Amino acid sequence: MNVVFESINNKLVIRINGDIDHHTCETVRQKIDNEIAKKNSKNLIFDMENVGFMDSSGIGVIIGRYKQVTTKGGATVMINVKPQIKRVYEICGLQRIIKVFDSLEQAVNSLP
Amino acid sequence: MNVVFESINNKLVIRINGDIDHHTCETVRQKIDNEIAKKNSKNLIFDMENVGFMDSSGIGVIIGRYKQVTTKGGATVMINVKPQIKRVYEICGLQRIIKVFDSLEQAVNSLP
Amino acid sequence: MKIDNEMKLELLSKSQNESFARSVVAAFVSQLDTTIEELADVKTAVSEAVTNAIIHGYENKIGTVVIISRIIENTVEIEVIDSGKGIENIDMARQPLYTSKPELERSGMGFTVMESFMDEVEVTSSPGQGTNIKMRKTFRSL
Amino acid sequence: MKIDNEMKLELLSKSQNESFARSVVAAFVSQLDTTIEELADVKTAVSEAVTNAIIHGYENKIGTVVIISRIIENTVEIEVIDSGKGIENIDMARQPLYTSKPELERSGMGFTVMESFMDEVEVTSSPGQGTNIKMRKTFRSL
Ligand SMILES: Nc1ncnc2c1ncn2[C@@H]1O[C@H](COP(=O)(O)OP(=O)(O)O)[C@@H](O)[C@H]1O
Ligand SMILES: Nc1ncnc2c1ncn2[C@@H]1O[C@H](COP(=O)(O)OP(=O)(O)O)[C@@H](O)[C@H]1O
Repeated sequence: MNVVFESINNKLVIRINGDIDHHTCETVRQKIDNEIAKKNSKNLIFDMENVGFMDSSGIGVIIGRYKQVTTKGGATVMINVKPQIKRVYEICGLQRIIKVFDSLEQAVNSLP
Repeated sequence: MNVVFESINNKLVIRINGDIDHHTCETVRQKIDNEIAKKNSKNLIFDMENVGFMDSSGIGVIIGRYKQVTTKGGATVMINVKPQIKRVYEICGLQRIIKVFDSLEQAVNSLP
Repeated sequence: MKIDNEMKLELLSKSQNESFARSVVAAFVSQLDTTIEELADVKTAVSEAVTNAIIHGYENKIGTVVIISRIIENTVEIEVIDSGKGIENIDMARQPLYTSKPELERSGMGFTVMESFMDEVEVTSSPGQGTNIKMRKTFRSL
Repeated sequence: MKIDNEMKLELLSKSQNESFARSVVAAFVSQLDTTIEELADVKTAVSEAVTNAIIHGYENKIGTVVIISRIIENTVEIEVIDSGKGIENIDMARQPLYTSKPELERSGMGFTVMESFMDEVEVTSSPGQGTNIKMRKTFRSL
């Protein structure tokens, strides 16, 4: 489990590598929160390309980060969402709050 | 589990696809014996390229075919042997009776 | 109903065993003819139930999680059993978004995921004794 | 010696479960830092012990095969247990090339493979009651 960050026009790209379940989500959460604090990020792009599996524990982490930046007026989007993750995302109602884009470019352009 | 055959200069090439354990070895045995009977083969080349796993049940099948053609004056060789299979092969003493070659060409040329 | 195959797995309630548990059930179910999506659904449902046993049932104390899986024709039945604290109000627990541990950023969607991905989910629980989640899914891909 | 992790798997003695059994143990052991070869060794040893329980222990009747695996630091301990016919003469059974079922083209090399691939193999058996194969391997790849 590791998390790699990139900043594009002040937007934080979060690339998670590995499964996101209850066992790994605490590490994911801490790494992201450190980076958000360090960069004072408002807009988040979750790149799910290298996430093979995610359950509702992962949804909890994503909603938590979403809430954090929303209070600062920011937004959260996702890219490269595989079918298993897409289904969990939909069942948990994330489509109402987090948009999924086909490419990093579209995701970056969608954010203020 | 399937087994594919090819005849090269009257030598029977036996390509096994899948794991060879006690569960699958009966099928492997039957298919090979049918083909040996049909072609009246004396010389056998086992191509292990697509065998991901083999245990001593597989060794039993190979020794059985070896004995069968040896009584007719034939020989048995192997190609494309992966490390796990090579170790089982050595522990079971097959190197004393069945040579391993690096290529199909060398295997074919080694047989009378 | 004839059981075609059956297995029972007992694990310690350690979070590192969550991925092991879901892989084992997926490997067992893969003897049936399923699509990749159906197999992923089963994995996800098992992950939810096992995680709940660990964090809610045992609350991070070490206990045993039992997983039983049966194949009956093209149906899989999976039970995830803990001997932990149990659930007081099952109807409330099954509500989407309900969680007793919001401080852990739980989404409260575990049961909803299980219900969406499996055909049936039965919950039996006694406070102080433990919880049994029994799920069924029939594969129609044949 | 502190047990770091432990699991118990119960299976029906069906030959289709042989590959399932060895994959489960490999998945459990993969929480340790092993080489691909070491993991393949464990898989092969488990395959031999489970196959023996099925064909020699239960002689193709349906019974339960129990597999227990423990992780203790960088050592794995694996027990494969059947409640089948048992072994009369363990020393003879362990001899290379000895098989009681030559008509099935058994190679008689199962125990030799287990002994070569694992660091220790202990066999306990009572005729009419069953057999317990306990194997240990320490991974030094760290
Ligand atoms: N095995 C269990 N033992 C005790 N309580 C449980 C168990 N499974 C679920 N619960 C209770 O049901 C609630 C809802 O579970 P769930 O929908 O999976 O959401 P979450 O795990 O995100 O809290 C939990 O918060 C917990 O109070
Ligand atoms: N679980 C078991 N129950 C009863 N007998 C066994 C068991 N395992 C091994 N044996 C006996 O030990 C012999 C040698 O076993 P092994 O070395 O694995 O060779 P093989 O399986 O090829 O016969 C078997 O032929 C059988 O008689």
